[in-house]
Amino acid sequence: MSQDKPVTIVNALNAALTDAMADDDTVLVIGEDVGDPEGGGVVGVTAGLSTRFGDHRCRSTPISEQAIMGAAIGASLIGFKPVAEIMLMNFTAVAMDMIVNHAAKLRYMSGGQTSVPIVIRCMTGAGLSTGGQHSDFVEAWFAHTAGMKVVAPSTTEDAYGLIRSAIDDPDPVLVIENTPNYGAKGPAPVAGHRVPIGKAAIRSEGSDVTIVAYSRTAMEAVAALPAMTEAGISAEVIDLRSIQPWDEEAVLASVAKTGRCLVVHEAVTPFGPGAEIAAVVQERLFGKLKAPVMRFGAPFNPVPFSKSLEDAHIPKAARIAERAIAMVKG
Amino acid sequence: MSQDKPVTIVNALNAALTDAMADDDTVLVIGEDVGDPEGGGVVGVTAGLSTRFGDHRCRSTPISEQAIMGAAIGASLIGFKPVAEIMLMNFTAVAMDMIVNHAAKLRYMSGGQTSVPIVIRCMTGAGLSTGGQHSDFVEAWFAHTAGMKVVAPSTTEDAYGLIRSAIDDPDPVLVIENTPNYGAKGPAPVAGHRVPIGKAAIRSEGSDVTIVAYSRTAMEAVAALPAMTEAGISAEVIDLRSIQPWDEEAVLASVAKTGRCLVVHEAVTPFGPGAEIAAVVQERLFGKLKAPVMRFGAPFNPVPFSKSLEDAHIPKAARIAERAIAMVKG
Amino acid sequence: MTNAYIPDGPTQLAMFRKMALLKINDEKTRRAISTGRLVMSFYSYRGQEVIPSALAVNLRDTDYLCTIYRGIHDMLAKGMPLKDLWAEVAGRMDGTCKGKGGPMHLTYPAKGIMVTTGIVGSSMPIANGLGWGAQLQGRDDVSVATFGDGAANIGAFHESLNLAAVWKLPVVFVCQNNRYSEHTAYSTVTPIERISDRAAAYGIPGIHVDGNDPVAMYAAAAEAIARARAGEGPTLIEAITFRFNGHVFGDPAGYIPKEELQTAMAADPYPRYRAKLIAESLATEAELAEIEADCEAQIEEAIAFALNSPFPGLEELSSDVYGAAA
Amino acid sequence: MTNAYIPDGPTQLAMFRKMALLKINDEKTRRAISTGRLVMSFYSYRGQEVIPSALAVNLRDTDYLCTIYRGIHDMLAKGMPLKDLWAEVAGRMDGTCKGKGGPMHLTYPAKGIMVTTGIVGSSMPIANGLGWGAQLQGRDDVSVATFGDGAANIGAFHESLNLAAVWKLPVVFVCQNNRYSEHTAYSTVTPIERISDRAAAYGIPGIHVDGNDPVAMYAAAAEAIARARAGEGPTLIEAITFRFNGHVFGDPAGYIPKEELQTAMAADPYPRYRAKLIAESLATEAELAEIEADCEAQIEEAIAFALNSPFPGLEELSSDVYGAAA
Ligand SMILES: Cc1ncc(C[n+]2csc(CCOP(=O)(O)OP(=O)(O)O)c2C)c(N)n1
Ligand SMILES: Cc1ncc(C[n+]2csc(CCOP(=O)(O)OP(=O)(O)O)c2C)c(N)n1
Ligand SMILES: [Mg+2]
Ligand SMILES: [Mg+2]
Repeated sequence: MSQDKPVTIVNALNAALTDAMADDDTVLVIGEDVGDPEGGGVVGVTAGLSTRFGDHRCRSTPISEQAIMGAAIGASLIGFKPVAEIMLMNFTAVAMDMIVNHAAKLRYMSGGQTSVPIVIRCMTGAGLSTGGQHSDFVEAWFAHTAGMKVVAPSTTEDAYGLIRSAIDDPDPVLVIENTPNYGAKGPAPVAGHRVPIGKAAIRSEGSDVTIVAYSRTAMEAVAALPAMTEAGISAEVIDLRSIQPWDEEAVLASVAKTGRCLVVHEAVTPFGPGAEIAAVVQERLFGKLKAPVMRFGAPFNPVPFSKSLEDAHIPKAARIAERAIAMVKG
Repeated sequence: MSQDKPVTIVNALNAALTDAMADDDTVLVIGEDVGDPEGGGVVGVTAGLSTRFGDHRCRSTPISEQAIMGAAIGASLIGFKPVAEIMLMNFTAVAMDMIVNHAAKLRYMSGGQTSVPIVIRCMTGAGLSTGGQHSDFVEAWFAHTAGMKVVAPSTTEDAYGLIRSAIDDPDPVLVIENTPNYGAKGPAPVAGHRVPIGKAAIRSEGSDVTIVAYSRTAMEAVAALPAMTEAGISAEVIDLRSIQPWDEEAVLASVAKTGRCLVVHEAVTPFGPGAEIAAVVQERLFGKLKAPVMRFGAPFNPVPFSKSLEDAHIPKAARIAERAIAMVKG
Repeated sequence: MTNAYIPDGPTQLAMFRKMALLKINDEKTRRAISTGRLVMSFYSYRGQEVIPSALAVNLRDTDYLCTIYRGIHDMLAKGMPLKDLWAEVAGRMDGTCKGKGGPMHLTYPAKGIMVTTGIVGSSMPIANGLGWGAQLQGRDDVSVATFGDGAANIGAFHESLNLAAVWKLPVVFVCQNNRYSEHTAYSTVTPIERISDRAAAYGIPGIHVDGNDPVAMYAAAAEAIARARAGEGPTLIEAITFRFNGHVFGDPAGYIPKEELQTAMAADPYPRYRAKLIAESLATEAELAEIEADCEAQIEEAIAFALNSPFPGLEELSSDVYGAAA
Repeated sequence: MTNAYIPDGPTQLAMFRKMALLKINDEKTRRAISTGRLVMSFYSYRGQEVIPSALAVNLRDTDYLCTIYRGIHDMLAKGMPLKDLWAEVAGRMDGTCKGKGGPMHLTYPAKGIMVTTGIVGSSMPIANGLGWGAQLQGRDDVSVATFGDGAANIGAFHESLNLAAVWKLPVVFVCQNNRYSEHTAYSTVTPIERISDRAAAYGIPGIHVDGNDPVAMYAAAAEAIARARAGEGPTLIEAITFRFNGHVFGDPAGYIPKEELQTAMAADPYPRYRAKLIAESLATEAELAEIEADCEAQIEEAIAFALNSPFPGLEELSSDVYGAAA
C-alpha cells in the first residue's frame, strides 16, 4: 500500500490480510462470501485474496457458522493460522459453542498440548439502521471467557496492526470491526506494522478526566474534545484497542493523574465491559478518585431501527462531552 | 408436599413445576429426558410430570437445543408458558441465538406486540469433577442481554418460589440451578409460594462487611460466618437470588451501613457479574466506603477436572472468610 | 406432486392480485430508497412473487408465518396492511412495530405474521413452536416457515425439520431457492441438486416445484398445507425461483453471470402469468391493469401516510424491553 | 457395502487384541469407581468395543480422531497409552492433560487424538478442520469424528456433513448408534430408521453396518477410510451397537426394557468374536486368554501408576489458559 495517501479501514484490513498471507503460508481465510468469485467479501475486506493466494487458502463457505469455526479450530490444531469471518457480531451466537467451549478451552483442557491460534473477524455497530439483530456489541461475553482475547481497532493503523498481531497470537482472538467506521480514512499502515494486544493508545492528553473508550466510541470521544475544551475541561482520551486483556497500567496511570474516569462503549451498560474497568479502577485507586468511575454505555434495550431512536442509543460525542463536563464541574 | 420434613432442592423444583402445571394448563415442560419414560429428567427434577399431565404437556425432545428453544419461543408467542430445560448451562451456547437474538428481543422488535414468557432451566457448577464443559457459570452473558432475566436460587424455598415467579413472569427468565447443591435440604416450600424476581434475601445481619453472593457461593458465605465471628468481624450476607435485575436497593442499604462490600460468585472474575455490582456500589456510595468494593470470583481459567484444582477454583467458605477478614482488619 | 390441487379462476386471479401488489411494492421501495425518500436495508424479492402469493391463498389469518429479512413479499401476501408496513420501514410511530423493528423485524399478529428474523435459519425453530401451540390447542391451523437456499445449510434447519417430523407438527417449511445466498451461488455451498431431497432425512414429504409457476406452486402449497391441517405432519417445499436484484439494495450483483440473469429475467413470472390469465380468458387486459393501478394507488397512499407519521419519541427507546410483571 | 475389504488373520487378531483391552479396561474402570479408588464421570462403552477396534486397525498415528465423553474405547483403540489415560482420569500430573481435562477431554496428539468433547455434536465440525488441514498439506491422512445416535439430531451434524461434502474433506463420520441418547430411545427422537440414510442429504455415501460384527465393521471402516485417503471425500457410517450399562456410571438404566437389554447382552460381541476366532482356528483359547491376561496386567500397572502420580499443584490452576506470545 502506498504510504502517501490516506486509506480506509477496509483498505487497511485488506492490506493486513494480504500481507499476512504473503508472509506466512499457513494463514488461511474462510467465511461467507470471502472469495473473489463472491465479490471478495460483502464489503470487500477480503477482496483479492483468493485470486492471489488461491481458492484453497481463501475460501467461501456455506452459511454454517458452527462448521466455519470448527474448520478453523481443527486446522489451527495442526499448524494453520485460520482467519474466520463471522460476518456480523450477532451471528457469533450461532457459533457460540465452538468459540467459548472449544476454541477458548482446548489449550487448557489438553493441559497445554494443543492450541487454537485462530482469528475471528466480525463487524458490528449501530448507525446504519440495521436493527436489533445486526448491530450489537457483545464483546463482554468473550472478554468473560478464559482463553479468549478481544480487540477492537478504531483507526487504519490499528486495524492493520491488530489483525497482524491477532494472526501472530497463539490463542483465539476476536477482532471487532465497526461497520459505520469502515469508510473512515487514515494514514496507510506501514507493511508489517504490529499493534501489541493489550496496549492502549492515548488519543489526547489531559488532566481533568480520563475517558476510556474503544471502537466507534473512541472516535466519538475524540470528536467530543472541542466541546470539552470549550467548557474548560481537559480530557485524556484512551482508546483501549484491546478489551481482553485491557491495558490496566495505562488506564490506572491516567486516572491516577486526572482523578476521574468515564468509560464509554456502545455495548449496553449493565454487566458491560465498563463494569470491569470501573471495578478495577475503584479498587486500585481507592481514596485517590475525585469522583466515582462513571459508565456511559448504550441503554438497556435492543438496538432500535428508527433513526431517531438509533441515534439516541449510541453514545455520541455531544453526550460524551456533557457527561465528562458534568463529572468535572460536578 | 408435606410441610413438616425437610426436602431437597430437587424436590422443591419438582413441586414448583408440578404445582404450576396443575394451576395453569398453559404451562408446558420440554427438554432432553424430561418425560417419565426417560426417567423424568436426568436428576429427577421433572419426575412425574408427563404421567400426571400427559405427554403433550411434558415432552422429551431430541438433542436439539435450538429446536427446543424455538419450540418454547413459538408456543409462548401464542399464549403458552413453556419451561424449557437446557440440561447444563454450558449448552446454552448451542442455543445462544435463539435465546439472545430472539427470546430476549421479540417483544422489543415487535414494538410490544408479542412477548416471550418462557423459562429456561439449566444446571451448573463446579464440584462434581465434570470438567471444563459442564461446570461454567455464564450468567453474565444473559444479564448483559436486554430482555432477559436471570435468577439463581440457593435454598429449597427460593427454588420453589423463583420457579413459580419465573413462570408467572411475562418475559424470558433463565433459572440457574446448582448441581452440587441439588441434594441440599431445607424446609418444604408452602404451595403457591412466590419469591419476587429482583429481591435479595439477607441471610445474616452484620455490621462490618457486606458479602453479596448467590447460588452456591451464598451458601459458602453463610458457611464462612463462624470463622468470621471467631475473627471478631460481623458480616452481613446477602443472597442476591436474582442477578438480572438485582436488588440494588438491598445491597446499597447494607453497604451504606457496613462500609465494605465483597462480591462472591463462581463465575470467573474478569468481566463477571461482580464487576457490575462493584461499579454500581462505588458510584452510588462514593466517599462513603471504608474500603474498595472487592470481588472474589473463580480465577480466569476454564474449570479444571482434577479435584485438587477444582477445589481451588471454587470460592469456598474458608477463603471467603479470609478475604472478608482481610478487608475489615486491613 | 399430486394433481389434486388446481386453483380455480377466482383463486388464480387472487394470486395475481397478490403478485401485482408485491411486484409493484418492490419497485416502489427501490425507487423510494434511490430517490432518498427512505433509508433502510432492503432485500428485494422481485422475481419471487409467486411463492408467497400461492401460499397465501391457501392460508387463513389464524395460520402463522415466520419469515426473514427478505420477507416483505411473504408478509404482504399474508395480509400485512400497507400503511403499517410502510410506516414501519420508514421508522415511524404508526409502523406495525412503532419503528423499533424495521424492515427485518416486521410483526403483525392479527394476520398471523409472528416473527421476521434477520438471522439465517431462525424462522424454522420458532415456526415449530407456533405449530406445536396450534396442535396443543387442537386447532387445525398451520405454521409456515420461509427461508432461502442458503439457510438450508445451517444447523437450525436440521434441528427444526427433525423435531417437526418427530412431533408431527403442522408446519410447512418453504425454501425459496433463488440460487444465491448473498453473493454465493447455490452449487458452491450445497452438494446436492435438490434441497427437497433432504426431506427424506426426516421421513417427511419433500416437494420440488417451480416456484415461478403459480399453478404448480399453488398445488404444492395446497398439498402441504392440507397435510399439516389434517395432522399428518410437516412438509418441505423447495420452490425454485430467482432474485432479480442484488442481495441488498445497492449490491450490483456482479457475481451473477450476465447470461444467467438475462435468462431468468426473460422468464419473469409476472408478465408470464399476466399473459396467461388473459390468454385463458380468466381476466381482460383492462381488468389486470385496473388491479395494478389500484395496487399502485394503495402503495402511494401508504407511502404518503408513512412519511407523515411521526418518528417515535425517546420514551420508546427503552420501553417494550420487559412487560409489566403480573 | 462392498466386499472388497476383508480382514486377514493377523488383522482379525489385532482387532481382538484391541477389543480385549477396551472391554477389560471398561470393567476395571467401573470396578475402580465402585470400590472408591477413583472419582470420575464414566460413560461406559461396554458393548461398543468392535467399532473403534475395526476403525483403528485401518488408521495410522497421523490420522486424526475427534471423539466424545463416551470415547475412552475410541482413544485406547487409537493408541492412547494406558498410563497416560489412567493418570488423567485420576486427575494426576502424569495424566495426558496433567489432570486438567479429565475423562471427557483426553487429548493425545502423538497418536492423533486431538479433541475429546463433552458437547454433543461438537466432534464433527472440528474433525472437518483437521481433515481440511491434512488436505491442504497434501497428505493422505484422514480425520475421524465419532459421535452417538442422539448427536445426529443436532445442528452441528448437519453443518459438518454439508461442509465436508462441499469441500470433499477426508473425513469419516462414525455414528455409534447404541439406540439410546442418555435415557431416550432412538425412535422417540429420530423419525427415520437409519441415520446412514441422511448421507443422501449431502450427496455422500452412507454405510449402515452391524457395528458389533468385527468383519463387517472392518469392511465399512476400510472402505470409508480408503475413500477419504483417495481424495474422494467424506462418508457417513452408522454402526449399530448397544450400550450395556447406563448412560453414566450410577445410572441404573431403568428406561431400557429388560428384554431389549437381555437380548443385546446375549449377543455380546466380545465372547461371540472370541469364539469365532477359535472356531476358525485363527487363535487358540490359550492365546486369547494370554492376550486378556496381558491386557489385565497392563491395566493394573497403569492404575497403580496413576494412583501413585501426584495431583497437579496449584500453579497448574491458571496456567495453560494462554500461550506465550510469539
Ligand atoms: C446466521 C447468519 N449468518 C449469516 C448471515 C448473513 N446473511 C444474511 S442473508 C445471507 C444469505 C442468505 O441466503 P438465502 O438463505 O439463500 O436467502 P436469500 O437471501 O437468498 O433469500 C447471509 C449469509 C445472517 N444473517 N445470519
Ligand atoms: C449440546 C448438548 N446437549 C446435551 C448434552 C447432554 N448429554 C450428554 S450425553 C447425551 C446423550 C448423547 O447421546 P448419543 O449421541 O446417542 O451418544 P451416547 O451417549 O449414546 O454415546 C446428552 C443429551 C450435551 N452433552 N451436549
Ligand atoms: Mg437464496
Ligand atoms: Mg446413543
